[in-house]
Amino acid sequence: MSIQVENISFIYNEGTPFESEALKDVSFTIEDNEFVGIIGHTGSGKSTLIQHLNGLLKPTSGRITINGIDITSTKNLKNIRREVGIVFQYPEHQLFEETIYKDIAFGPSNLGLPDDEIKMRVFEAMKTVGLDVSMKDMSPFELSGGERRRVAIAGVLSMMPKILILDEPTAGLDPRGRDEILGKIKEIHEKYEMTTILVSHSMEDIAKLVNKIIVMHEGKVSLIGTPREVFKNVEKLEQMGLGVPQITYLMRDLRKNGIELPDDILTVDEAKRCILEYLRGV
Amino acid sequence: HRLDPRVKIILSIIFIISLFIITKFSGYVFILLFILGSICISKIPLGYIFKGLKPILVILILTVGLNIFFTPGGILLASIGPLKITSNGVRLALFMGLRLIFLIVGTSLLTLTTSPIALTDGIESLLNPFRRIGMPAHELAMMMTIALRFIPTLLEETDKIMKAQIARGADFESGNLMKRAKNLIPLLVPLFISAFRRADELAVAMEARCYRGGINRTKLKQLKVTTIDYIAILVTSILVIILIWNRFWPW
Amino acid sequence: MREKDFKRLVYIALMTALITVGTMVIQIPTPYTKGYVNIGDSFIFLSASILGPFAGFISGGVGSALADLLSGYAVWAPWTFVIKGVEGLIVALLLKKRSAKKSFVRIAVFILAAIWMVFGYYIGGAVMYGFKAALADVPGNIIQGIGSVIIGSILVESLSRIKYFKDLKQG
Amino acid sequence: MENIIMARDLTFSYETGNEENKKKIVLNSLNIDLEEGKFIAIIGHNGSGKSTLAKHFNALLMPTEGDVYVNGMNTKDSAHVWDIRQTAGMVFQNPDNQLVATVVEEDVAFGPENLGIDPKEIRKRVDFALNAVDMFKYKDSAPHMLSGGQKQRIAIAGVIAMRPQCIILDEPTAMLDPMGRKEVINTIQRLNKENGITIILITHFMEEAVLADRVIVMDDGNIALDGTPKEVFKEVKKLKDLGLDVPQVTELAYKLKQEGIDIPTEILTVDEMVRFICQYK
Repeated sequence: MSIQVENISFIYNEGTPFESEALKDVSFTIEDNEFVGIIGHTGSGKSTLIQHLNGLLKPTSGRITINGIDITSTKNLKNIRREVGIVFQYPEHQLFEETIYKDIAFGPSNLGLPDDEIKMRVFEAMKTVGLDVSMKDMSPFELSGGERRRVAIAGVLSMMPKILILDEPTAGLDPRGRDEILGKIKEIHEKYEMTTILVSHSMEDIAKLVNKIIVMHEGKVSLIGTPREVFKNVEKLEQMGLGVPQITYLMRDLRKNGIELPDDILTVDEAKRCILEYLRGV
Repeated sequence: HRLDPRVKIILSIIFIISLFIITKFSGYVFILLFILGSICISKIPLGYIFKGLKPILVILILTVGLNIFFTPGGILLASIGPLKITSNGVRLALFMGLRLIFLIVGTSLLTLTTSPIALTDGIESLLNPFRRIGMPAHELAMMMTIALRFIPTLLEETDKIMKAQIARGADFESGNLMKRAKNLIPLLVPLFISAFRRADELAVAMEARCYRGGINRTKLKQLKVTTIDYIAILVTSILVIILIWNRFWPW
Repeated sequence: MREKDFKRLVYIALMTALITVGTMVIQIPTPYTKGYVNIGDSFIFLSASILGPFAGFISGGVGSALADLLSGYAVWAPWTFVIKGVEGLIVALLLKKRSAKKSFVRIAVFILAAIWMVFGYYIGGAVMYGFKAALADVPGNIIQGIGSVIIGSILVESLSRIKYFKDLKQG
Repeated sequence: MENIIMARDLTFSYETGNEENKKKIVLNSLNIDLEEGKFIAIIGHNGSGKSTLAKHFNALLMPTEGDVYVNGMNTKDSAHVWDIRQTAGMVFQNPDNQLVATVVEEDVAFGPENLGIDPKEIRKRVDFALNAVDMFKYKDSAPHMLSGGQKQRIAIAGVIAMRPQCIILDEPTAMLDPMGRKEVINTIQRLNKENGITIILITHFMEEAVLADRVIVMDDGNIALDGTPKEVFKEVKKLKDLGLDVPQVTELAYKLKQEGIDIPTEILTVDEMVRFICQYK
């Protein structure tokens, strides 16, 4: 599913002394089946932006079209919300049911699906996030933090959205937990051909996963493009309080020292390859 | 503004009681002077004070209305069908109406000039003498402080959980009372769990910072009764004396 | 202070904050009338049934009075403190004595507490602006009471099934 | 150098109630000496026992077996609990759930108030602590108006105001954004260098651990590695097996070495790597 965001602005507390403009004339397009990363520091408007994509917030002006449907004018937001799933930050805090099964089933039962369809979806979602189906009757509150988060993600997946938005899904996890969740997200993106939007602070993760980056700064889109294009702007990103992957810094510093290396290296393996070439060539 | 919160609380209580002492209109003159004086000193814009009156507008009209129409006795002034307006009615209506207005203005003066934290400190210190008879003054104040600290946090949390559940198709806006009550569960349960989780973590953090109850505890900001406080007490005492005296006036 | 008392203090404080928040912002519009039912009373029922009489009284009284103060109904704050405090106390004391496990007992206790709430506010109103005018608030309070009993019962029911709270009640 | 914290045969376990596996051992007979004035990082995956260990240093938990000494005081000795907590202050993960008061400076004063210190002295300490974390101008703000990094600095100030010799930080940056993380790390580095306060930092972020004088790696209640960052991080394979990360340049050095390049595996920073490669220019 594709998303078109055209010139949206959003003002919090309009008409009060606390008025603040969270989004200013934001426009971009996300194509079907893209994997998009959104970066920007806290207060840059990322969270406000993603809440617009399933109608939780309505833009003060501008238009958002999802698969050709203008969601800023439609009244039937329920349909939009079944297509666009959002996994919020620390999603495990929204768990409320007595069993894992019931919690994951909450979304699909709100869609009014028949019981066996719900059952199928719950089991599939559990498998997708790497939870054993035999755990279905356990209380989510008995699980570890990382497992609880998977239950919460499964709770969104079970609605089978066509667009999946994740707001810092790895926040607070240890390195292994981070890698596992990101691995699952990649799998989901490929297996279900979901359009995926990942909000993250980790430039390394973004560089590894996505094929397009949107950089938000002070409520505006400041850069947009492939990771290779975006991470070339080291100075600009630093000015915004953001960084680039450590490997990108390394390549930049090497070039500054007069070593001829490509300027669009993002991962350790890429760097290894071209440094080897360089060293063997000397 | 700069009064000691303890003095403010006591004075407000005296003020409220004195409103109920009044039996004659002449008493309100003094109250009016007193309130106008306080407003001038507090430098609070009148607009704020009128805003405070808005929510009670309906009840104010009702009070006045009911008293006008349903008070027997006195001279009949006018009648609309079965409704009779008597002089006693008008008198009582005005009387009750004014009392209500003064009540609201007086109490909103207290809350507008005193932060909830200062109020908490004041309450703690006022309750302190009762500790010996088992009144947990310090604990109460500590509790109120923590509650005030976490109100904004929980407000934010409520908004977040609500949005997350709406994104999962929850519906907080339709159905009958029973259905709506049920629909609130996905919001209320996580909210509770979050509050208790926060309490657990906070308790550990407080322990790590050497919290051991009110025993042997000092305070960064000591409450002090100053000259202004004494003047305020004096003025209020005069008001009360006048009002008591006022009860014996012929008008 | 013993560690347990101290933990309890923090629990009560958070419950108080929750009651304030529930009273101020979590409201459901009531059908047919144009009023709102807030969640405050249901939270008081819950606080009282989980944490006991002292907590029920304090969190109910202070939490609701704070909501009054913060939303500009300062006149009502002292009344609210007593009324809602006693409301919590009623729930906690009655549930302590009888077999609180049966849901109809619990609902009966909640109803009783709600009746007290309506009555208390009527008396408060009567003192402040006369018995007749105070009647005007009664229907709204009755709806608030009914709503609170419904939400409160469902809430306590679903929470008691969650392991986390079972542990809390014992410990 | 003096040891500020010592653990001797420290074991911590609890009953699980589970039939087959009755006892869960969280810390397994640990012997640790932490020197005064150092910046020590403790890393390990979730459940490796690092938080439990930290809570022992502050007498929030008591060893099931063995002893923990803070500045020579045994944490089991209940007469010293308050001295211990004052000596080794603690900062927790969630910045929201450790601030008590509704005004920043009152929160910072909370610790000293509990110790029964004279109000004038508290005033001095609060001002000093707020300056130390560079938050003085926010002293009258409400905590909920601050960013995560700022809240965490207030929490640190709250500990500083108790005049500790040592601060234990349990994943203080886990919930922060990169900017907040930088603020907090800069603050603790400064406190360590300028005020000589011992820092014990528990973290999941390897780029933070790299900054320490010493890194301790925990795994299943045991110490898996212990040494300077250079010594620890060159064990790329072992760390990865333990579910941990290494800095990207360290990983690069490790991979280059595997390809037969003669490169020191102790590379931790971009600069070191640049210097190495420039040798071949």
